[in-house]
This record gives sequence, C-alpha cells and structure tokens, in this order.
Amino acid sequence: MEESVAALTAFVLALFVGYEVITKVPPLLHTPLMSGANAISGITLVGTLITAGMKLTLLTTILGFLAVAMATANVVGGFLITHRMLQKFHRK
Amino acid sequence: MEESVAALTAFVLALFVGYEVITKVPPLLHTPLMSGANAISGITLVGTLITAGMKLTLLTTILGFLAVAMATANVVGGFLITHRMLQKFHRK
Amino acid sequence: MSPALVNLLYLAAAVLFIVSLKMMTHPRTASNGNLVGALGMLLAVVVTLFDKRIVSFEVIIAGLIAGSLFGAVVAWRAPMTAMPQLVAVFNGLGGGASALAVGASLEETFSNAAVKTVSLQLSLSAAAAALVGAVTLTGSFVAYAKLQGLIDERPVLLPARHLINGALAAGCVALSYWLVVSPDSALAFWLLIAASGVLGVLVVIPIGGADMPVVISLLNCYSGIAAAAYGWVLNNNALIIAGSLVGAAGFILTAIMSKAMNRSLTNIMFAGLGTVAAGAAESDKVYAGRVKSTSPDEAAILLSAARKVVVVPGYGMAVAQAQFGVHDLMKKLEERGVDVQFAIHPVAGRMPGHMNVLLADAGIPYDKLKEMDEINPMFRQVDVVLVIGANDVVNPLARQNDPSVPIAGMPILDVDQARSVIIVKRSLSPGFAGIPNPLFAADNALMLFADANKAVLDILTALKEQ
Amino acid sequence: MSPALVNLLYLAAAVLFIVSLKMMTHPRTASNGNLVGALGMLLAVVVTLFDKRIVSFEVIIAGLIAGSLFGAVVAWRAPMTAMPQLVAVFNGLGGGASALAVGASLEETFSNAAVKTVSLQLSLSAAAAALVGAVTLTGSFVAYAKLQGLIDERPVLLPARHLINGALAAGCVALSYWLVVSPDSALAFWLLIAASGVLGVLVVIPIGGADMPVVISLLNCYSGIAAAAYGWVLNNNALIIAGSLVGAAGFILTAIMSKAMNRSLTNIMFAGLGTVAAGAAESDKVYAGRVKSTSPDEAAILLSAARKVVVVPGYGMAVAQAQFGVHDLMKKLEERGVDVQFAIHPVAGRMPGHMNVLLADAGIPYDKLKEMDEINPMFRQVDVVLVIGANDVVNPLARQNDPSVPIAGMPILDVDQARSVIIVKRSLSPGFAGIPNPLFAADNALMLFADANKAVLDILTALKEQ
Ligand SMILES: NC(=O)c1ccc[n+]([C@@H]2O[C@H](COP(=O)([O-])OP(=O)(O)OC[C@H]3O[C@@H](n4cnc5c(N)ncnc54)[C@H](OP(=O)(O)O)[C@@H]3O)[C@@H](O)[C@H]2O)c1
Ligand SMILES: NC(=O)c1ccc[n+]([C@@H]2O[C@H](COP(=O)([O-])OP(=O)(O)OC[C@H]3O[C@@H](n4cnc5c(N)ncnc54)[C@H](OP(=O)(O)O)[C@@H]3O)[C@@H](O)[C@H]2O)c1
Repeated sequence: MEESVAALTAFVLALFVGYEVITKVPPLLHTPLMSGANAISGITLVGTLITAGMKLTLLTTILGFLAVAMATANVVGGFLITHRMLQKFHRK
Repeated sequence: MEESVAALTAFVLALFVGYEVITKVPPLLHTPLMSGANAISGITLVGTLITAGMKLTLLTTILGFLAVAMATANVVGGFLITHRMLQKFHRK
Repeated sequence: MSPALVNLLYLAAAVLFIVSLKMMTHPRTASNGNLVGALGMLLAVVVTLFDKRIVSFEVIIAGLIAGSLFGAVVAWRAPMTAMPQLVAVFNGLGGGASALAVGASLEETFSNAAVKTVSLQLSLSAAAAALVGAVTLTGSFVAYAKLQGLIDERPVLLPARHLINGALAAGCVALSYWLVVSPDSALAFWLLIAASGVLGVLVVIPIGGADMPVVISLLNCYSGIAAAAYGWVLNNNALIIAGSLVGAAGFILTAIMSKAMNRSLTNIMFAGLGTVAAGAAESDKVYAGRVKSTSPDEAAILLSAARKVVVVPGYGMAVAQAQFGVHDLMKKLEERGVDVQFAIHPVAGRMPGHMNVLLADAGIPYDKLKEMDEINPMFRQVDVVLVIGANDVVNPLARQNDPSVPIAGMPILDVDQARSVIIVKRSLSPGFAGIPNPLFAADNALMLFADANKAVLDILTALKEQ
Repeated sequence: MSPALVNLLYLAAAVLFIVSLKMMTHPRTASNGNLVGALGMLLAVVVTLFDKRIVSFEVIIAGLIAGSLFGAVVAWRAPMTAMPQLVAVFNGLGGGASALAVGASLEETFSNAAVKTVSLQLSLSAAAAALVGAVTLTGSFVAYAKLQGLIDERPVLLPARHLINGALAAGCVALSYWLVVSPDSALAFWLLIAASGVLGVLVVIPIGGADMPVVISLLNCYSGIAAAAYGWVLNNNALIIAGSLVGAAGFILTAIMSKAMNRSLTNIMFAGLGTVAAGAAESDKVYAGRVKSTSPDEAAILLSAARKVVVVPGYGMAVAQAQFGVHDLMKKLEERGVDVQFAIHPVAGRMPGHMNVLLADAGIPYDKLKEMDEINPMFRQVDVVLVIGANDVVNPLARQNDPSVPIAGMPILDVDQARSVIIVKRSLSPGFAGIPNPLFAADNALMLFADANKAVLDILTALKEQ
C-alpha cells in the first residue's frame, strides 16, 4: 500500500506538470506535440522488455517478441516522424 | 533507499509544478504570493507536532512547545496577512 | 544495478520527458526537445536491459530490430500530409503491445505448474490492459483506414448501433469480472481482447473522417493512462510519469479541438456528424445571384496591386496539396514588394496545427504564420485576403447566437473586414460544418472556382506574364 | 489510521497547496486560493494529530494556542505598509521552529539511556536544520529590524567582514562535520545553532534596506528547501511537496527582483549597495538650470484639462502613505470626465507587487493598474503623467548601454513620450540607484517639490476650488 501511495503521488504530480507545460505549447506546434506525446507513450516498451526477458514457453516467446516489436515501432516511428516534422519549422 | 528515491521523485516533480505555476502569477499579486508561500512553508508545523507529541524530559518539552508555537505563528499569521491583503483587491 | 539506482535512472528518464515537452513550447527549441525525449527513452530502455530481471536477450533483440526497422521505414517514407494517420498507427501499435505483454505475463503464470493463482494486481492490470490496449489498437487502425481513404470516411451508422455497443461493453465488463475474480486460465483474457477489439472498431466506425483527429487524440490520452497503470503494476516511475504526461497532453489537445469546433466530446463521439448536407433551399437564399466570380488573371492583378496580402489556408489547401504553390506565390509577391502574411485559425484543416506543418513543409518561415488573436485586429489594414480552401473558419454565421448553426460561437478569422477577399474553392459546396457561407456573397468578395493547386499555379503564371 | 491512509491524506493536503498557488494566478480567485491553502494546512495538521505516533497532547495544544494567538494578533494589527517585514518575521519563526524541533529530537535520543548512537539520517538532518533554521531566524529578524526602522537601514560594512564571515562559515562546516561524524552529545548541535545565528546576522547586516525584499524572498526559498529536507527525514510527502513549492516560489521571486533591478544575486548579497551618493557635479551637469518647477494649483489646472491621465506611483508614495489621497484624486478627476489609469513598474517600490497592494488597500480597482508592457505603447496618447515618488523606474538613462549606469538595460516606463509629465518628490535627490534623472530636466517635465501626500492633497484642494 505504501508503494501505491508513492505511485499515486508521482502520478498526480506528473498530471499537474503535464497540464501546466502542455497548455503553454502554441497552436503552431500542436501536430508535432501530438506525435511527440505519442512517441513518449511508447514507454510501455520498458514493460514489454521485462516481460519478454523471461521467456518460457513458445507462446509467451511469440507474444513477447510481438509486444517488443510493436512497442519499438511506436517509439522509433513516433520520434522519427516528430523529428521530420520539426525539421521543417524554421525562421526566415 | 527505495523510499528516498520516492521522496526525490516527489521533490523533483513538485519543483516542476512550482516553477510552472508560479511563473504564471502576475506581478499584481507578487506580494500576496510571497506571503502565501511563506504561510505554506509553515508546513514544518507537522514535523514539530510529531516531535512535541513524544515529550520526555523537561528540556525537550520546552523545546517542543516553542517549536510548535513558532510554527503555528508562521502558519496562522502567514495565511491571515495574505487574506487581509487579498481582501483589498477588487474590480470596479 | 541496485534497485535504488535503477529507480533513480528511471526518474532521470522521466525528467528528460518533462524537459522534452517544455522545449516543445517554442519552435526554436522543439526539434532539440524531441531529441531530448528520445534520449530519455534510450536511457529508460538501457536501464531496463541492465536490470537484473532480464535473463534472456534473444527475443528482445529480435523484437527491437524488427520494430525499429518497421517504425523507421514507415516514418521515413510517409508524406507530411499523412501525419494524422501515422500517429494513429503508431499509437495503436503501442496500445496493442501493452495488451500482448500483459497477456504473455498471464500465460507464463498459468504455464508455471507450481503457481495456481494469480495476484489481484496482475489480474486487475491484465483486464485494464486488454480493454484499453485492444480498443486503442483496433480503433486507431480504423481511424488510419478512414484517413488514408482505405475505407469510406463518412460515418457508418449501423442500425441499433447504440444497442450493439452497449451489449458489447456489458460483455467486456463481465469478462473483466471473470478475469479478476476467478483467474484460472487465460481464456477470459483472450476473450476480453477479442470483445474489446470489436468494440474499438464499432465505436470509431460511426465517426466521420473529419472528426478522426479528435478520436486519435483521445486514444493517445488513453494509451498514456494505460502506460501509467502499467507502471503502477511494475512499480516503475518512468512509466507512471511518462504515462500521465501523455494522458494530460492527449486530454488537453482533445479539449482544445472540441472547444475550437464548439462541440462537446459526446457530440463528436456519438452524433455521427458529417452526414448532413446543406439544404439547397437555404444556400439559395444566402447566395441568390449575389456571388461574383473572378479569374486567375484578375486575381493576379489585384494581388500585385496590393501592399498588404494575407493568405488564409484551410482544409482545401491540404487536399489539393497546394502549399508548395502557395510558397512560390508568396516569393513572387514579395519580390514585387507586397507584404505577405498567413492567418492560421486554430482548427483550420483537420488536426490541430495542421496548416502550420504543411506550410512549414513548403518552406514558409514560421514567423509569417500569425495566430487568430494576433491577426484579427489587423484585417482592416489588409488590401487583399486570399482564402485557399478554407470555409468554416471564415464563416461570419459563427458570430450569430443562433443555436441551429453548428459553428455558432466559434471564433473566426475576420477576413470580411479587409478591402477585398478572393476565395479559392471548387464550388459553392459547404465545408465541414455543412452550412452555407454568407462571405461568398459579400460585396467585397470574389470567388475563384478551381482546384486550389491549379488556381495558385494559374495566378502565378499570370503574375509572371504581367 | 493506517499509514497508507495517512499518506493519502498528506497527498491531498499537498494537492490543495498546488491548487492554492494555481488560484493565486488571478486576482479574482486569489483570495479563495489562500483559503484553500489554509484548508490544506488544516488537513495536514489534523491528520498528524490522528496519527499513531503522537502520545501526548498537552504540549501540542499549549503550543498551538500560544502560536495562533501571537500570529493572529500580529497579523491583524499590522498596517498594510508593513507587509515585507511581517513576512520576514513569520518566515524567521518558521525556520527557528524546525531547528528547535530537530534539536528536541536529538536531545530526546541522547536522554534515552539505551540509545548511544544517532542515525545518520537524524544527524544529517539536524545539521541541515540547525544551519538553515538559525540563519533564517536571525537573518529574517535583522531584515525586520531594518525595514521597521529599528536599526539603521543603510548597509553596515564591518572591516574585514568577508574574512569574519568566511571564518564563521568554516566553523559551521566543522561543527556540522562533528555532529554528523561523532554524534555523542547535543553540544555540537547547539554550538552550530549559535554559529549559524551569528552568521545570519552578519550576512544580512551589510545589505541595504532597499535590498531587504530580495533577502526575505531568498530566506523564504531556503525555508522551503529546509521543509522539504525535513520531509525527507520524516518520509512525509506533504512536507516534501509543500517545501519544494515554496522553494520554487522563493527562487522565482528572487530571480524576478534581481532581473528587474538588472543586478546579480551576488551583487545584491555582497556589494553593500545603497551607500553611494550621486556626485553633485554629475547631477549639476544633468539638471543645470533646466528644471522647471510647478505648484499644486497649476498641476490641478493641467490635470483637469486633460482627457487621459496616467499616474506612476513609486517608493515615495509608499513612504508618504499617499495612496489614499491618490484614490480621492482619481475619484475627483473621474467625476470631471478625465480617464485615469495607473502604470505599475515591476520593481516600483521595494518589493514585488508593492504598489499594487498599497493601491488596492486604498480601494483602487485592480483593472485600472496596468503592467509596464501593456501601457508603454500608449504613453504617446496620454496628456498628463503624474509621477508620485517614483524615480529610477522612469529614468531614461536606463535606456543607455553605459555600464557605469547601475540601472542600464532595466526596462522603464516611457513617460517621457506623454504630452506633459508632473513629477512629485521632495527634492532633486536620487532614488534607490543613486543616479541623477534627465527626465526632471526634460522640456515636457514639471517638478512639484513636496511630500507626496501633501502634494496630492493640495492638488485635490485646488481641484475642488476651481
Ligand atoms: N483542425 C482541427 O483540429 C479539426 C479537427 C476536426 C474538425 N475540424 C473542423 O474542420 C473545419 C476546418 O475548417 P476549414 O475552413 O479549414 O475547412 P472546411 O470548412 O472544411 O472547408 C474546406 C473547403 O475546402 C474546399 N476544398 C476541398 N477540396 C478542395 C480542393 N482540392 N481545392 C480547393 N478547395 C477545396 C471545399 O469546398 P469545395 O468542395 O467547394 O472545393 C470546402 O468548402 C472546421 O469546421 C473545424 O471545426 C477541425
Ligand atoms: N520592487 C522591488 O522588488 C525592489 C526591490 C529592491 C529594490 N528595488 C529598487 O527600488 C527602486 C524603485 O524605484 P522607484 O522609482 O519606485 O523609487 P526610487 O527610484 O527609489 O525613488 C523614490 C523617490 O521617491 C522620493 N520620495 C521619497 N520619500 C518621499 C516622500 N515622502 N514624498 C515624495 N517623494 C518621496 C525620493 O525623492 P526625494 O527624496 O527627492 O523625495 C526618491 O527619488 C528601483 O531602483 C528598484 O530596482 C525594487
């Protein structure tokens, strides 16, 4: 239970941080923000790594592989398209 | 150590929250902000309560009493002057 | 590594994510901010790989390579105009990944002969991951298919759809209950995955293509919350913090879009908007012979005689891919000493910031892109406004209080205050909101009926020939 | 109560503090925001009292009553003009409280015959609390005494003060080391308290009265960090989060003040500014017979003939307590159809937001108080600017790049662009920065030499007699 309260604390505080920071992003950058946030949501990769790292049966091996591959695609693709988009923004 | 990392997490996230929120306070309200923040820093009252709640010797009793009284003065006085100041602000 | 050190490094990764989002608040720093975010992710992954819990690396390495290749190739080859659907695909993959990972944990627990029960935490999180993950996966793919034109982007309204969806949702709840209360095999989990997957399809199908960005943003919000919940199970701060950041981002972007469209989220999700066609009678009343049309040559003369020109891009520019022509037009006019600026409405196009990305792609510097509040007071001093494929965002009907007007109360660009307005579109047909636009019949308005790209190129040719 | 529930409620208290600060971002919600903060504090205190660890309530109740009475009486009776020093006093008390509380824990541990060693966590936190707490206590009281006029507010520059302070600081470090490494009695702790207390006095004494707000804000920042450290020892999230919020607030306000004064923190803390007097020769050159003075009657005529008047208040208005007269003057002018507004420079007066509090106290609505960036572009349309006891914030020398000018680069109110400027002050003597002000010799400037309050009342009388 103690641990859960600590987790909740981090969750609540991060929500506040997220709210404050993201309301400051100008409309100009809303599309890259959307895709950048999506890339960050690929953090589930960390969870899939832990799962895939303890392979046992054939079924779990396949599931683990798929999970890691999909999460990696989310992360790599997400950061890459955001990067491509932001490269286009420049001053005169 | 685990606990310390959780504490550090809360500390770091709260610093971000504080920074984001407080940079949004307009100069109009900087004086009440200063005194309001000071009132909140009176949260050490909670710590002094825990200490004073386990009285043992005469010396620690006196110290505990003084600590609680001083921290309470900080809290009560702090919120009160902030309140008085803010009562003055009104639209036409 | 000691658990404390691992957690400290996860915290560092989370701080990098926060810094990354903070750097996104300015176009000068945004690009580096994205790299900072990627660095945070790299740190989190490396820390995880060094953590004691991982015993076998083959599957991981294979997955990392396969996923990286797929992600990189898709992201690298996609055109800038396909950004919304790309975000949907990647988001869907992320949601699916967490569902599968939890499924693997579950199967492993059951395959272990010694263990006959599953902890409450695991079964709870498995139910949550299955629900959110599968809905995100299939919902995002439907959104992708609609935007990519693989399936009809109009709302597909099944008869009794609310009933079917309600029944499916009830089934999902029942399956979750089974999974949590008597977890004796993984069957409940996979059934739940299947039901949620179907639900994801059925929920998104009746939403019009134009509302897809809202859906994508909402699914993004979900996947953030799911990541945070997953982090709670693993007791991992990086997941918790990153997840809630993403949740907040998705929520705020969704709210901004609904607010700028002046519609509630419920309306977007359940009203099946996008099927209504404007009544012909109504538009006849508005336009009734008062619409003046013009030619590219005349437009070129007007533009080159102006001192101050403002371009208002809209969804039609995106459809026609006219942004490159617009860039050349801007250059040509500037050569002739005309001051050219761009007025960007917050919901022009079909996703937040849509126009900005396209114009930036065409090489137009971002300091020429003005936000609505900044440029609205200046329209009185503008000689010519060139509206390219925009409609709702310049519709003066929005200023009325009439609740039957779907965009009533939405702030618009006050282009009607300029000396003259040239509107490029193919016909008098309405925009996303499906209502006529009195601007087209205004005294100072001239219609240039053509595909946006063709019109811009024709004006350019006319300018060169002058 | 279970520990988890206690922690949950502490988290709720912390969230209330955050919400409280968020509500401080708008004058409409700020007052309720303060109440929300007080509610959070009440919650934290009640939770603590119900927590198992507390066995004896007599001392606590006595302390709560004594502290509440003292705090309430002092806060209730103090005039609005004494706000900076009041904040200093309360902040000092808070710092002292945590030092004493840690001292009590330490004494108790040593008095317990069974325990012969102290945990590293306790000794570390004891050293930190002694240092920060005692410095905050004595430093705040010196700041109080300076602002309250109990001691000379000019910098007291001891010979070899850097040497003495350095030696004291080294002593503090040595005592802390002793306390942490071989904690066998509380002696090291009390010696450390004494040394830090002296250090607090010596560090603040050489700082000029006008720089006190920066010092107070910095000490506020320290006490926040100290509370967070204390929370780390007690493993209490309410303390950690509230402490870091306060730390951030103190830090940001300090930074805003230094930046607006265009000075570094080091300069404020160690330069002993406030002793320099402007060279008479230099000011002769600037003013040399070009200063025109005026009378309250003439000022009244100018003001009542104006359509737009802007009042610029400064430190002199606070000294003369002229805000009530200013309020009446505003009313009178408005009766005559004159548009009156106030231009508030971010560092006018002696603490951030100083002028706003005084003018609000006098009943002037806050929508008449304009920030610098908002009003600067409008001065060209202003007929009369009435500068009341302000000097540095309207000094055009700040626009120069000359590094010998202490305020060079500080943004100022562009009052010299108005049609005419009336400056109320008692003499040509300089303001806080100690430099002459070319504005006083400008063609469109008129000096009204008098105490601010007297001048305002005289103008008011003249207006009534007109
Ligand atoms: N940005 C967002 O986040 C977002 C999200 C969801 C919904 N929306 C909604 O989308 C709308 C955006 O307004 P908008 O003014 O940008 O677009 P709009 O109101 O949808 O109008 C687009 C116009 O472009 C014209 N068009 C289409 N293809 C064209 C082509 N190839 N060449 C020239 N013109 C073409 C169409 O007229 P013709 O057919 O006559 O050519 C149409 O009237 C708003 O109602 C908003 O609420 C926005
Ligand atoms: N606000 C902050 O946070 C803060 C903090 C620390 C330092 N500061 C500094 O304080 C200064 C503030 O500028 P300011 O323009 O408000 O004040 P100022 O430059 O200090 O000038 C105040 C003027 O008021 C006049 N005065 C004093 N008593 C008066 C009375 N009874 N009646 C009429 N006039 C009186 C003085 O002239 P006479 O003696 O001729 O009357 C003096 O020139 C800046 O340099 C700023 O950097 C501000």
